[in-house]
Amino acid sequence: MAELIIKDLVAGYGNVSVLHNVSLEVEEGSIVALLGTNGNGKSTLMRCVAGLIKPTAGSITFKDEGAEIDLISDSPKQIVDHGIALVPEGRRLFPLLTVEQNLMLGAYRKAARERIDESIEFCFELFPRLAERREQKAGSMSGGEQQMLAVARAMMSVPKLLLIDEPSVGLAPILVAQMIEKIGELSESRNVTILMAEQNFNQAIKIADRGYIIVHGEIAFASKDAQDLADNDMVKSYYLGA
Amino acid sequence: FSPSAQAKPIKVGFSMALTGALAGGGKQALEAMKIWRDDINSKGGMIGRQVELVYYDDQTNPKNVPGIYAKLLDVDKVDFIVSGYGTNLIAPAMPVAIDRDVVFMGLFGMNNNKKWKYDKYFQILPAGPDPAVGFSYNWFEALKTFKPKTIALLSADAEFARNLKEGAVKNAKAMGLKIVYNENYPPKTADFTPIVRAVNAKKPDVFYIASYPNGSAGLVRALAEVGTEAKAVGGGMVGLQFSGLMAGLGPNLNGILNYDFYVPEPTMALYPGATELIAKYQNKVKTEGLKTDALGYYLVPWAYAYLDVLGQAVNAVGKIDHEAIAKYIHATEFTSVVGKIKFTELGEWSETRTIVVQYQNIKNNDLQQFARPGTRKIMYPLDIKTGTPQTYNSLR
Amino acid sequence: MLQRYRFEIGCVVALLACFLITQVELNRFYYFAGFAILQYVLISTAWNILGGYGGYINFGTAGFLGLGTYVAIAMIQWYGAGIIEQIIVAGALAGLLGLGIGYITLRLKGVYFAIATLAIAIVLETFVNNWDYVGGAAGVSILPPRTPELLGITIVDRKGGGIFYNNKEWLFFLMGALAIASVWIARTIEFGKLGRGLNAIKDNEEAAECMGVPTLKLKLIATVISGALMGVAGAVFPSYLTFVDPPTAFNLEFAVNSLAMPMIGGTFTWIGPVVGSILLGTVQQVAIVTISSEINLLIIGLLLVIFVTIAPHGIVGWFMKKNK
Amino acid sequence: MAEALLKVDSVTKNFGGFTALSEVTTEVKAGERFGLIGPNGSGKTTLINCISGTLTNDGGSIIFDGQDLQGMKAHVRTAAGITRTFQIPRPFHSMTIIDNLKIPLEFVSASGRAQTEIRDEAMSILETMGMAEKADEETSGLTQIELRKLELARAIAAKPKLLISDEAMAGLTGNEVDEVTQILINFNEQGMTIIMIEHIMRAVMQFSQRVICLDAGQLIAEGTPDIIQKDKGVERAYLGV
Amino acid sequence: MEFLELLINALIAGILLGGFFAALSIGLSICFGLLDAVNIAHPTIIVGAAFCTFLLNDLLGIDPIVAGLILTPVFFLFGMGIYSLYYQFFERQSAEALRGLAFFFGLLFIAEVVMIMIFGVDHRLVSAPYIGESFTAVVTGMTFSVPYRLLAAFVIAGLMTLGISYYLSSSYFGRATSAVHQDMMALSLMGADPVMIKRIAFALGLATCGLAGALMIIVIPIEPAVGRFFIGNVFAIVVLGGLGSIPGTLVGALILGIAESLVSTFFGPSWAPAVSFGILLGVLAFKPTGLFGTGDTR
Ligand SMILES: Nc1ncnc2c1ncn2[C@@H]1O[C@H](COP(=O)(O)OP(=O)(O)OP(=O)(O)O)[C@@H](O)[C@H]1O
Ligand SMILES: Nc1ncnc2c1ncn2[C@@H]1O[C@H](COP(=O)(O)OP(=O)(O)OP(=O)(O)O)[C@@H](O)[C@H]1O
Ligand SMILES: [Mg+2]
Ligand SMILES: [Mg+2]
Repeated sequence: MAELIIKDLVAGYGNVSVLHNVSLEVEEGSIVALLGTNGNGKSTLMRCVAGLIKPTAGSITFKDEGAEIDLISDSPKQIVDHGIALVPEGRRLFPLLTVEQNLMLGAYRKAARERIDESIEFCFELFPRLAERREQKAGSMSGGEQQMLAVARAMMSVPKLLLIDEPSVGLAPILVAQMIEKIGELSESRNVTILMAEQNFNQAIKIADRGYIIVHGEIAFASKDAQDLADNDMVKSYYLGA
Repeated sequence: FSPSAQAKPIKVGFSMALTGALAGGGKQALEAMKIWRDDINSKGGMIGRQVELVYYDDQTNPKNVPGIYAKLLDVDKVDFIVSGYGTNLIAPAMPVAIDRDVVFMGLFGMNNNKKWKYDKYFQILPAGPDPAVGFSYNWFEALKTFKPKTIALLSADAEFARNLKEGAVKNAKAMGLKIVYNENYPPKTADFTPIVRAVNAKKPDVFYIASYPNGSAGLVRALAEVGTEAKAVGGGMVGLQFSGLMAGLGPNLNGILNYDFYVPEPTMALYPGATELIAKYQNKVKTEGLKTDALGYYLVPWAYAYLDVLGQAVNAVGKIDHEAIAKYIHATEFTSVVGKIKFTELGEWSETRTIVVQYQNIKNNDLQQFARPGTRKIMYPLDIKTGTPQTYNSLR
Repeated sequence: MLQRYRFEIGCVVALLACFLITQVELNRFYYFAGFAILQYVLISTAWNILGGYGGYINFGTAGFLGLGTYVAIAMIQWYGAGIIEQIIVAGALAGLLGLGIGYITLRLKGVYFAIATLAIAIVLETFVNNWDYVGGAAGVSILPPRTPELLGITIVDRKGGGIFYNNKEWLFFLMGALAIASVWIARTIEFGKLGRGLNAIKDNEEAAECMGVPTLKLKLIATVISGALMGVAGAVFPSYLTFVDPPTAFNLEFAVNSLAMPMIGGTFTWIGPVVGSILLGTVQQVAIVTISSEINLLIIGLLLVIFVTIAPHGIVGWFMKKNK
Repeated sequence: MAEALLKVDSVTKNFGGFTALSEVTTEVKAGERFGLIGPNGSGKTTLINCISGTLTNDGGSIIFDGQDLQGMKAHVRTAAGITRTFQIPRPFHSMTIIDNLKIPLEFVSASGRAQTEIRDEAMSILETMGMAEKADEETSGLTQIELRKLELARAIAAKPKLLISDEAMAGLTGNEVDEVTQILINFNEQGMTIIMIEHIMRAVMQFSQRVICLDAGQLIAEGTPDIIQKDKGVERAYLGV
Repeated sequence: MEFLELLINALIAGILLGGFFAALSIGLSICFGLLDAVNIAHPTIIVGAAFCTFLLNDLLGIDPIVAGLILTPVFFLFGMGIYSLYYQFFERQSAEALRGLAFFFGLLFIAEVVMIMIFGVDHRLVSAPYIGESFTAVVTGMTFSVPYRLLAAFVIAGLMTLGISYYLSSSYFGRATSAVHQDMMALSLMGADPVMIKRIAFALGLATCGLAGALMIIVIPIEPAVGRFFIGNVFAIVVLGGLGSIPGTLVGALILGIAESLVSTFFGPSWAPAVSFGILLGVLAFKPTGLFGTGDTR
C-alpha cells in the first residue's frame, strides 16, 4: 500500500524551469489522472518522481507500509527498489532485445526477481499479443504492440506505485478501452497506486478516482473526484471539443 | 686558427629506431655508439676535437627520416651523418645525403646504393659486394657436408627477409638444389605449425628460413613441436641472436643452423677488441640498468665499427673534407672491432664474413650459457670453425 | 565582392605563400616537416568528406594511400612516368577503389562499415606484398629524375634555370597545392547540395532517403572523392621517400591520424580537419626532433585523450560554443 | 470520377514466417482524403513502408501515377511524388528546423533553384504550420507536437502528390488534433492526395472521404466513414463496443 | 593419404589457432560488441598482461597459466579504473561511440610507452614444461600432433566463452549488459545503475586480458608494440561473429583460425590475411550485421 505526496516542486531542464511549485497527492490504492495539453510538464513531473531529473526545490515523499521515504535525494535505482515504476513517454524499450528479454529486465529489482514467473504469466494474460510474440525483437513490433510491452515491462517490477505516461498513445480504439480497463484492473487486483498522464480524457475518466490539470507547469485545478473533473471548464475546452 | 674554434666539438648526427619494430636493435646500437664516442673522446677525439652525438628517434618509420636528416644538417649543423638501423631506414636518407654531398655511413643496409651509385656511401654489413647473395653464401657452403638435393625456402613478408631469401634462391640454384617449397609468411602469423607441416610434406633435405623475431621464435617452436626430417634448418633467422629470445627459447633452439655475426667462441679473436667492447657494453647495461639487450652480440660491434671507420678516416685525412674522406675510405683497408673491412665501389663489403653457427648443448633457459662458448658453435668459415654441422634431428 | 570570394582569395594567397616559401632558401628541415603536415591536411580533409559530413567512418585510409603509392610505383617501373601523371592515375584508381568499396559496403553501417574498410586495406596490402613487379614485400627503391619536366618546362634544376632549386621544394609546393585543392573541394561540397545531403544521411539515412535524398549515389560520390584524394596523397610518396615497402605505405599511423586529426579539429566543417592536422601534425613533427624517445608517443597519446575529453566537438566546435 | 493515383494490387509482405500483409488490394484517387485504420500490428505501417519504398513487398504490385514502383528506390518514389512521415519522428537532429525542410526542397521540389528562394519556400511552409519563429532553432528543444509538425512540414516541403501521414496526431490533445487535421485539409484543398493513418477516430472520420480497415494484414472493410463505422467486422476488430 | 593427413592436421591447427584468437577477442566482444566502447587498445592491454605473466614467471617461477589466473582479478580492477576514466572524461559528455576511438588510441599509445619504460623493447618469452612439446597420435598410419601450448589456448578460450556467454545470457546482470547500450535511461528505470553495469561489464572484458595475456606469451614472443598486430584480427572476429554475440565471437575466431591454417598449409601463408579478411567482407556482403549479429547496424 503506497502513497505519493509532492510538495512545491520546482524543476526544469538546464536554465529553463518547467514546473513551478507543483503540489499533488496520490492516495493509497487510487488512480489519479494528470491532464494538460502538450508541453505543460506532465512528463517532467513523472521524471522527477522516477529520479531522472533532480528538482531544484520542493519535496517528493513516498509513504509505504508506515515508512516515509524522501525521494528527492534517491537515485533512479533506489527509487525503483522502493517499488516505484515508470512507463516512460516514448516507450523506451530495448529495441534489439526480444519481448521476453525486455520483460525479464523489467524484473531487475531484487524484490521482483522472486516473483518473475508469476509476473510474466500475469503480463501475458494482460496482453496475449505479447505471449504470441515473445521471441520477436521489441524494435520491430508495431507501435501499439510496443506500448503494451512498455506497460507490461513496468509491471514486471511488481510496483506499488506505477507512473504511466500516456498509456493509450497509438493504440487502436478497441485497445484504448482495454488498456484503460486493464490499468483499472491492475490497481484492483495488484493493489497498485497509479498516477497516469493521459490525453484521452473520456477513457481516463472511466477509471480515475481523481485528477489534476496542469497548465504551464502549475496545477491549475485539483479535483475532488471524477465527476468534479468532468465538469471542469478547462477539461471541456481541451478534450471534449466544446 | 683560433683555439676556441679548435675546441668546438664535432657533431655526428643520425636517426635511430628507438621505438617501433626495430627498436630492440636500435637501442643496442645506440649504446655501442655512445661507447665509441666515449672511447674516441678519451683518446683525444677526432682531429683533436671532442665528438658529440646528435640523434633522433625515427620510430622505425621511414617517413620520418628525410626530415630528421634535414634537421641534423641544416639546423643542428652536424659535421657528419651516419645512418639509422636497417635498409628501409637508410633509403630515405640517401637523397638528403646526396643532395648535400656528404659522407654517409650505413648500418646493416642491403643494396641501398645500387641505384644511386653514390660515391660517398659506405655501409657495415659483412655480406660482401652483393649482400643479398653474400648473406647466405656461407650457410650453403656449411651444409655441403649434408650433400642435399632439395631445399625448401620460407621468408617473412618483409623487406630484409625477402631480400635474404632471394639471395638464398640464387645460392641454392648455383648449388644445383631443387626448390621444392618457396613461400612467404605474413609477419603477423601467430601459429607456424601448419607451415612447418606443409614444408615437411615436401620432404626437403634442407630448409632455409629468413624470418623476423616473431617468426623466428614461432618457427623454432613449431619445428620442435612438429619435428622435421630436414637435415639443416635455419639460415636467415633474425632474432635468435637476441638475448630475450635465446633465453626464452632455450633447448628448443638445439639443432638450428643459423647466421650470426659475432659469438663468444674462442676462434673469434680475429676481431680485435670485440671481446672487450662487448664486456664493456654488458657492464654498461648492468650498471646503468639499461633496458636493452643484455648480451649485445648482435649489433654492438657493428654499430661501433661504422663510427670507428668514419673516425679513423677523418683522423687520417686530418680535416673535415668529405671528398677526401670518401676517397680515403674507398682506398683503405680498415681494422676495427669487426676485423678487416674493405669497401667496394658501391660502399658494400668487398667480401662476405657472415658466420654460420649451430645451436648445441642448450640445457635450459639460463641466459648466461649463451655468454660462454659452446652453445653457438661456428660451422663456417672454416678457418674459425669450432664444430661440424650435425643434422637437426640428431641434436633434438 | 571581396567578402564573397574571401575563401577563394585565401586559397590563392596560401598557394602563393607555398610558392614563395620554396623560393627563399629556408632550412630544409622546414620543407620536409611542412610536406608531412600538408600531406596530413590533404588526408584528413579527404577522410572528413565521408567521415565528417556523411558519418561513415573509414578505417582503411591506409588502403587508399597505399594504393596511390603503389600505382605511382607501378607507373614508374613501367615507363618512368612523371609525377603529375602518377598523381592523376593514382587518384583515378583510388577513386575507382572507392566506388568498388562503396558498392561492396553499401549496406553496411557504423562500425561494420569501418571494419570493412579496414579489411579492404589489409587485403590490398596482402596483394602488394605478393606483387613482385612493384617490389613486393621486399620494397622498391625509386630514383627520382634529376631534372623533372612538366609540359616541357624544367621544374627542378639544381643549377638554376628550373623553377625550383631542389626536388624537396618542388614536392613541398606540389603537396601544398594539392592540400589547398582538397580543402577547396571539401568546402565546396560542404556548402553544396552534396554536403547537405550527406549531413542528412548522417542524421538518419532512412529519413533522408524518404525525403528524396539519393543516399546511395551521394555515398558513392563521397567515397570516390574521398578515396581519390587519399590516392593522390599516396602518389607523391615514392618520390618523397625514394624507397617504399608495404609496411610504410600501409602504415597504421595513417588510419590513426586521418581519424584523430579531424576529430581533434572538428568534423562538421572543412576547417576542422585543417586545424586538427596542422596542430597534431606540427606537434608530431616537432616531437620527433625534440623529445625523440618513447615519450613522444606518450605525448601524442595524452593529447588525443585530452582533446577528445575537453572538446568533444573538436577545437572548432569548442570555439563556436564559446562565441555563442 | 478522378483517376486512381495509387493502385495497390495484392500486396504481400512477410517477416520470416509471419505474414504482415496478405494480398492487400486498394486504390487511392487523385485528390482524395483517404483514411487507413486497423488494430495495432495489422500492417498499416508495413503497407506504407512498401508504398514509400523503405520495404520491398514480397508479392503484388504498386502502381503510382501510372508507374509501376517495383524495384524503385525510396528517393525516386519521393521524386515521383510520394512522401511519408514516420510514426516515430525522425528529424535531422544536427540541423536547424529550416534546414530540415531544405533537404526535400533542394533534392526534390525546388531542385536547382537559388538558395534564397529555397529558404523563402521553407519559411512559408513553416508559417502555415505556425512554426516560423522556431525556424533557426535546433530540433533537440522541440516538444512532441512540434516534432510531429516538423515531420509533416518536412514531408510537405517535398511537394508530394501523395502524402502519407503515419499517426501524426498520436499523443495530442483534442485541440491539437483539430489543428493538425485542419492543416492537412488545407493542403488537400491545394490538390494534395493524403493518406492518413490514425487511431483517433474523431480525426479520421472527420478528415477522410474514404476509409479502409486492415486486420491481421488483410483488408476487411472499405467505404465512407459512415459505412466503416457501422461495419460489424471493423467494430469487432478495431472499434470495440 | 598424405593429403588427408595434412588436411586433418591443418583443421586441428586451425581450430586451436581459432581458440587463441577467441581468447584475444572475447573481452573486446564485451567492451565493443555490448558496450560500444571501441577499445582499440584491447590487444595492447593483453600484451600488458603478457608482460606481467612474464614477470611472475621469470621472478617467481609461476606457471604462466596460473599467472594468468592471478592476473584476472587484477585486470578486472584495472578495467574498473579505466572505465571510470572513460566515463568521467568522455562518455558522460558525448554519445558518439566512434569518437571514443580517439580516446582509446590515446590509451593504446600510453600503454605502449609505459611498457617500453618498464620492460624495454626486447622480445620476451616464457618457459613451461608444455611449451615446445606436443601430443602426438598415430591413427591408421597418419600422424597427428597437437602442440600443448595451442591446446591450452583453445581449452581456456573455450571455457572463457562458455562461462561468459552463459553468465551474460542467464543472469540479470547479463541481460542488463546487453541492454545498456540501447537505452541507458530506460535501464535505470528498471532499477539497474547503467554506469555501474557498464563499469562492471567493461571490467569483465578487461579481466579476460589476464588469461589472454598468459596465452599470448605462451604462443608468441611479445614486445610492447606486438598488440598492434592483432587489432585487425580481433575487430574482424568480433564483427564477423556479430556485435553483441559472445558465441558469435568464438565462431568468428574459429573461422579465421581455420582459414588461416588451411591457406598456410595448401596455398602459401602469404595469402592468409587476404583470405581471412576476404571472408569477413564476403560475410558482410550477405549479412551486414555479421553471423550472429543482433540486427542493429550501429
Ligand atoms: N530534455 C529536455 N530538454 C529541454 N527541455 C525539455 C526537455 N524535455 C521537455 N522539455 C520542455 O519542458 C516542457 C514540458 O515538457 P513535458 O514533456 O514535461 O510536457 P508534457 O506535459 O509531458 O507534454 P506532452 O503531452 O507533449 O508529453 C516543454 O516545454 C518541453 O519543451
Ligand atoms: N521487421 C519486422 N520483423 C518482424 N515482424 C515485424 C517487423 N516489422 C513489423 N513486424 C510485425 O508486423 C506487424 C505489422 O506491423 P505494422 O508496424 O505495420 O503495424 P501497424 O498496423 O502500423 O500498427 P500500429 O497501429 O500499432 O502502428 C506487427 O505485428 C509487427 O510486429
Ligand atoms: Mg509528456
Ligand atoms: Mg504503425
